[in-house]
Amino acid sequence: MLKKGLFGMVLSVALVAMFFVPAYAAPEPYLVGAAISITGPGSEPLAPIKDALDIYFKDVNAKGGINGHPVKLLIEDTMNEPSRAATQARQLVTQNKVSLLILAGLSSLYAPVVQVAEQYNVPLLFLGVCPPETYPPKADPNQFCSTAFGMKFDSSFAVPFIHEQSKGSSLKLALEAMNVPLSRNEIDWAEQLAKSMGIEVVDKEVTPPPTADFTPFATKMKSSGATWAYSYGPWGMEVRTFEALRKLGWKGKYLAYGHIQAEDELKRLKDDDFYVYGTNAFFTDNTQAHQRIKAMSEKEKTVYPYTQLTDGWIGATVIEEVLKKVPWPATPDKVRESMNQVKVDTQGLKGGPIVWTKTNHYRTTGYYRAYKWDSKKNAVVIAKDWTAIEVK
Amino acid sequence: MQIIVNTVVLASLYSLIGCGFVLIYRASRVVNLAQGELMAMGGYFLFTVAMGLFKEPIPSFLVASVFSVGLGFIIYFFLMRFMAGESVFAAILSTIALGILLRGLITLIWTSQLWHPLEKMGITNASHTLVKDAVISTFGIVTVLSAFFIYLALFLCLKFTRWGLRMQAVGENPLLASRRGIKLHNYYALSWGVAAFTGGFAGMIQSCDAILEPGMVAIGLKTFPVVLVGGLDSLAGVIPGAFVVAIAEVIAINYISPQASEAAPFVVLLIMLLIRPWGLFGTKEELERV
Amino acid sequence: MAFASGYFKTSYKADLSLVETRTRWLFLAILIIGLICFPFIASPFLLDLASQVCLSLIGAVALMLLTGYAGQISLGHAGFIAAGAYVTAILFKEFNAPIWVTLPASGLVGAILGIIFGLPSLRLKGVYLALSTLAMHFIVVYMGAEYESRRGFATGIVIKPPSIGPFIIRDPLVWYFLALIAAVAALLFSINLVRSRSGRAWVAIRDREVVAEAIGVKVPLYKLSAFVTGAVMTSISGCLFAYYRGFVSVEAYSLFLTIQYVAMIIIGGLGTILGAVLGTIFVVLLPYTIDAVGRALQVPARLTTYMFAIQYASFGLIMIIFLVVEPGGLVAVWNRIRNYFILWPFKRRPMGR
Amino acid sequence: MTRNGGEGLLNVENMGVVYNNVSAATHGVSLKVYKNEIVALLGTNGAGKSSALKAISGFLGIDNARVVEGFIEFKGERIQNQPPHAITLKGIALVPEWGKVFENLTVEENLEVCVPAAKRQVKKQDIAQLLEYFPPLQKAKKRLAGYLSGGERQMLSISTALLCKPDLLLVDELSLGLAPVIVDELMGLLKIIRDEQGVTILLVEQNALAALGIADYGYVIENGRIVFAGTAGTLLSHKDIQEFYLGQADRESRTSYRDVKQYRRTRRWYG
Amino acid sequence: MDKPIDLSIKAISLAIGGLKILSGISFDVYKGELLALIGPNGAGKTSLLNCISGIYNPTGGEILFNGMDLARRTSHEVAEAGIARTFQLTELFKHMNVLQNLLSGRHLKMKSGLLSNGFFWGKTIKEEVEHRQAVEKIIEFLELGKYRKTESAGLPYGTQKIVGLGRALAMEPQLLLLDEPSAGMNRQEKEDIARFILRIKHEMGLTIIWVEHDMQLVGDLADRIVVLNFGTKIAEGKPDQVLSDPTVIESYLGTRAGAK
Repeated sequence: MLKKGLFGMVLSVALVAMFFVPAYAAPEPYLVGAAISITGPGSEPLAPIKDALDIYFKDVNAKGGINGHPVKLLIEDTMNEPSRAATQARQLVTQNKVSLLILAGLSSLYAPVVQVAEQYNVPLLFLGVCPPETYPPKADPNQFCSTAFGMKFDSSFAVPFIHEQSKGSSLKLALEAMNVPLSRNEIDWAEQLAKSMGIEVVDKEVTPPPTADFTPFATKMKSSGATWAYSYGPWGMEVRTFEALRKLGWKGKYLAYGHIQAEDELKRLKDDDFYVYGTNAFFTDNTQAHQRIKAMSEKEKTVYPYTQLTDGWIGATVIEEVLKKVPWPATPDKVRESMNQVKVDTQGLKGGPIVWTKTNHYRTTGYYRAYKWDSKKNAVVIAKDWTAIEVK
Repeated sequence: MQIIVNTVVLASLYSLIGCGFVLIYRASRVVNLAQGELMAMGGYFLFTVAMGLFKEPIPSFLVASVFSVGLGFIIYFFLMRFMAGESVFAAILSTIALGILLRGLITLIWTSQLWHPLEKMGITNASHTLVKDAVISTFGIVTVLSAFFIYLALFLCLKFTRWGLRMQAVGENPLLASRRGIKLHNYYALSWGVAAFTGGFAGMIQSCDAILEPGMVAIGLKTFPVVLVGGLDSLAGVIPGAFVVAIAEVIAINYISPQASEAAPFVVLLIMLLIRPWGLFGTKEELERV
Repeated sequence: MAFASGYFKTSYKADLSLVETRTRWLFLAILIIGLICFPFIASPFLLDLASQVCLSLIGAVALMLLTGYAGQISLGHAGFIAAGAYVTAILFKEFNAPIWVTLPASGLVGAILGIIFGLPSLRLKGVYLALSTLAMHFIVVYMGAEYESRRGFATGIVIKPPSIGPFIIRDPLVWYFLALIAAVAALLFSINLVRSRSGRAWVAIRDREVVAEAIGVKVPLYKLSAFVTGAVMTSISGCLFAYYRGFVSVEAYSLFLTIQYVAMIIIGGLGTILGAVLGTIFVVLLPYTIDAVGRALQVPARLTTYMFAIQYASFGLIMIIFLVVEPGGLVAVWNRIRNYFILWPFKRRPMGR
Repeated sequence: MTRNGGEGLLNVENMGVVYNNVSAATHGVSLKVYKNEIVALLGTNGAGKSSALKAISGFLGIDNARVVEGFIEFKGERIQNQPPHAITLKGIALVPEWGKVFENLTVEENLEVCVPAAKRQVKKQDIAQLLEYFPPLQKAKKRLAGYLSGGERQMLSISTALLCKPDLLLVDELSLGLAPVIVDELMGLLKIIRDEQGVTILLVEQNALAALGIADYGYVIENGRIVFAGTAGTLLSHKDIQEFYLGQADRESRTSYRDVKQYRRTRRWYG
Repeated sequence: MDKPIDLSIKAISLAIGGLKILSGISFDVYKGELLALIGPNGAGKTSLLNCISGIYNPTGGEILFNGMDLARRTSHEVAEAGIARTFQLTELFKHMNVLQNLLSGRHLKMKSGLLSNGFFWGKTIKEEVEHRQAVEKIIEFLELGKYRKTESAGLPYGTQKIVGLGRALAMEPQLLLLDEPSAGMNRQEKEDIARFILRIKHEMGLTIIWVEHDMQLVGDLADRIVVLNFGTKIAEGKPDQVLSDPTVIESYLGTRAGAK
């Protein structure tokens, strides 16, 4: 009995005490708050971002920081829960006084976190995925985006690419999206685009998020007689639909958006007709930046493999570039000011620099590249090199 | 034709997951909401074994099965044992908490990356043409066959062995069983072990046939419509239940709207509760028990 | 009564009063002053948490009435919250309706849903009822998702802060007091219910349905009324939550939300209003407490990914420990602590439960 | 004190059972059962006899109760607060009230289930041998136990308990809900079984008349205390027992319920 | 008997799951009388009580009470008609205290609705006070004063049964059904029960149907006795006459009782 009472008392005391533990008191560093989906459903493309940020800024701080000040990352795990993300964003802004907020989470987390950014007037940088509010002609003052994908631009590369690849043969296109806003909107746009280019769209599938078995969808796509399929959504859906199609004996070609897992997966699947496209260069390029990521990742023993760190690394480069132009002491306003006119050299990780202006918080030009597996060379090869898409 | 094959494979998968649920429910009247997590754990065990111990599929499957059974025992002895005699709601909540714990462990040990145990074992998932237009993958066949054999084995065990007989007795009247010298804990643990095995086995096959990711726990939600349509306490009912749910899902995908396929099993569940709440093969008395 | 060794009541009416002794009045006064002063000393983050506790409390008390008092198990609580939130969102988006329209409308839709959710309870109980309400939850959320995707609200529905007359409710301080008032109102309403005719009828149904009917309680009516009361309160909390958060999206109303509410009443202690209060505080604060512990441990950056996974798992673990170690819930812990201090410095505990 | 010249089997000494750490159900109950005896424990509902029974058979834990005082000794071994299956394996088998059987199993399966693992040598012929005592069961071997009549259920219940090869058979409220004729038959069977199989039997009964008909020794429990103890003959001839338990005192000599003590007027709470 | 008939049972039969429990039972209950229902276990006494109180709906026959047929009514309709009952095993609401248990018996007499309860305004307060007074009278009548605020699960067995009786009385019924009120009680408690039953009959003038096992109690108190066996009525009449009836002795009281 006494033990139980003690248990309760210790617990309640601990509960109360935890809230009065001073979190972070040191004022010197640049404070950057990040709400990242590290655990919880749908976190697999987002969790590696944390790894990349960690190793990048460890390196930066080891070299003396930015303008003589270290960068302190305050990372919270949203578990992909909207309310939790909102509370954490508020905590980062009001309690930890960060001057830049980062969000890497599913699209359902935008609204709550944007609210906080607006309320406290703090710039918000999206990593992973980002909302159309950052696009020109009128970008939201507080929202910025350095991510790989961008709604309505990705398919502007993908659909013409399919059109081009299928020259000379009949083209029947099947489309697939997951029933999450981003994926669905993009596929709707792709359908519109394809029709305007005279491509015959024979099937469009929208899969619910927790699908156990993609075979029914693949069956429908196959029976529609498609020669090409284009899938835009989480990697799991894209690749599982492809595998389901192959299991059913479908012989067509398949284009998917290349998420962070794409490079390793191309090597696993070894299928000549499986194409991926994206804005990041693969490690086959082996630029200096790639070598650095690989070396740092191996040194720091990151949780995720180095091939998945490019997105986060680019985000970190952007942050460094922004903070460099922020005079000490850093405030949200100064950071925003700096972000409104920044040009980030992506060092070969992308096809070109990321440029932000006052009215464009996405980038002025998007660069896309397509990859595929070449079984003759037994290697991943470029199917179409950097193609610039103007963002207007 | 292809649709029928797909439905059979899906139904086999559901019945594999569902039978563990029914076993636990029958033995201890505990509703296990962590069935999806047990399934995912099976997949992850297979992956670990395939990566670390053996490269061959059969020993990998065997060792992973042993791990699954062990997990079931551990869950029983470290958690569910204490929930005996608590309210229905508390027992449900504890299985939910167990699910959260297991999901956390999965992210902790295997991170949230996508894995492919098949690749580690160095085998491929080839397709076979059954009849014209109907194709089935190797692991699709494995799903159907293993569902068949596991059910056969369970039926034989429950019907003809001492253990089966006693399991039945424990489920029917634990007090009396315990008065006759039957060690309740052993039988409850056994039911958890077998449930973790059947669920885990489904997870192993699923991870080979598709992919291994934490999100696969969501399949576990389908268990409830499956078992309720069949009858909560009826092992035989799981199979028709699984078929009804799989068919409802396929129909929703093909003829209504793909998103409806998520809600369709639950609509089926509600209709069932409306017209025959004790399920196709369940016993009516069960309604009064819970 | 200067040297009264006890507190004697002189009328039946006095026996109905909620706060019985002077000491209790004193404690209550301290509590009220504390709650009023709290936002002026707390950080915005703590204020946010406090508002969340208050808003969640409405839903938790509602579930306590439904499950803890009337004994009707529900796993569809997130469905009610979603309903309230979606009614608010749809009315706001389609008709630009103000809060004094959306709030009662949420309540009304909640009432209708309560009847629908409650109908199975006339035939089913226990696990069956729980699973039927779970199914209802999926259907409600599915309808919300359909609306979202049909209308093309890409990333959830954003709702503007509500305004009463010329005042726009936006300030966290105002929200705190609003949430506090709403929570206290819900608490008082529930306490009154359970100590009068309807509450007694519910407890009668929970404890012994056959006997309840034999003393003249219309069992179906009271089961439905429990569902309706719970649903109305929960939908209203859903509406307030939607305004507070400023957005509505399907992902926020997953099964996990239901689990949290169920955890609140079970960890708090079934069958007591105090349990709902303690449980809500515990469950809402737990993840952030775990976060704080994680942060206080100062794990090297490399290991934080694992730390987050451990934090995720420990939510489940702590719930399990609670269920195993203290099935009576926080109320039982509270009573022990209270008895300890009441008796202090004497060691003998009273022969009570 | 030895009775029957037999050696002691069960010895309950000064046992106190407490529920929920609070309410005491028995205070200092002491009773002894010797080998080969039939002992009856008599009392009304709530007198504490079922608590005593649960304590002996290990079923207190389910009701959150414990033996807090005294001890229960079986074959010289302390068995209080042990789990039920352990006690069963030590050689105490319980025939529960209401003839509880596994209703969805057949009579035969009911019997097979109850063979404890430790005593596998019990074979089919043992079952057959046992069934000779109960001809109605033999006929109903393949039937589901749920369809048996009350008397047959009790027979099945007794035979399943006997299959555990107990040294001590606890019989709880055998007479409950059965016609007096069948009660007499069952009691007779119990006596035969005792004589032929050498089992010791502890009967826990409300129906004192039926129990004392076959018992060698009897205890009467009231308000959680043993108030009388003696041989069946002594008890049967005791005046109070006759009046309160056997209901056979003549109407003239006892007080009528119509002439009960005067009503005490208590003060109302407030005016 | 020339007293007016209060309740009339006509050819009641009941079968559950193919099992015949009651077959064609008929008898009348007169106003203000104490009618005891006896018979061996399983004879259908409690089932008959359940039929009257609406828990079971009999498969055939009529139960007439104040010109209303109760045979097809639900439990709460029967309660509304003015019939209260107690239960064999203690069936108190175990998490309520004695006061609340008794107040719950006033459910039908109270009229306040859900909203009024929730806001606890005028009507509800007035009603709560009013009915509290009524309940206090019952507490006084049954001498339960010291248990007023004790949770009923913690009460001694005998007291629980008396609270159950109190809850039935709180309904202010015309007809009271008692299901073995003295079961499992010792002599002292039985004397209390006897006293209460007599006072209820004389002071409140209620008609009582009383299922009982204790032949002494029945013999001493009952005005009339109906004996059931295997679902049929085998005797009816004054106590002396019924208890010496040879068929009753043979089928119920047992020959041994007389012999020894």
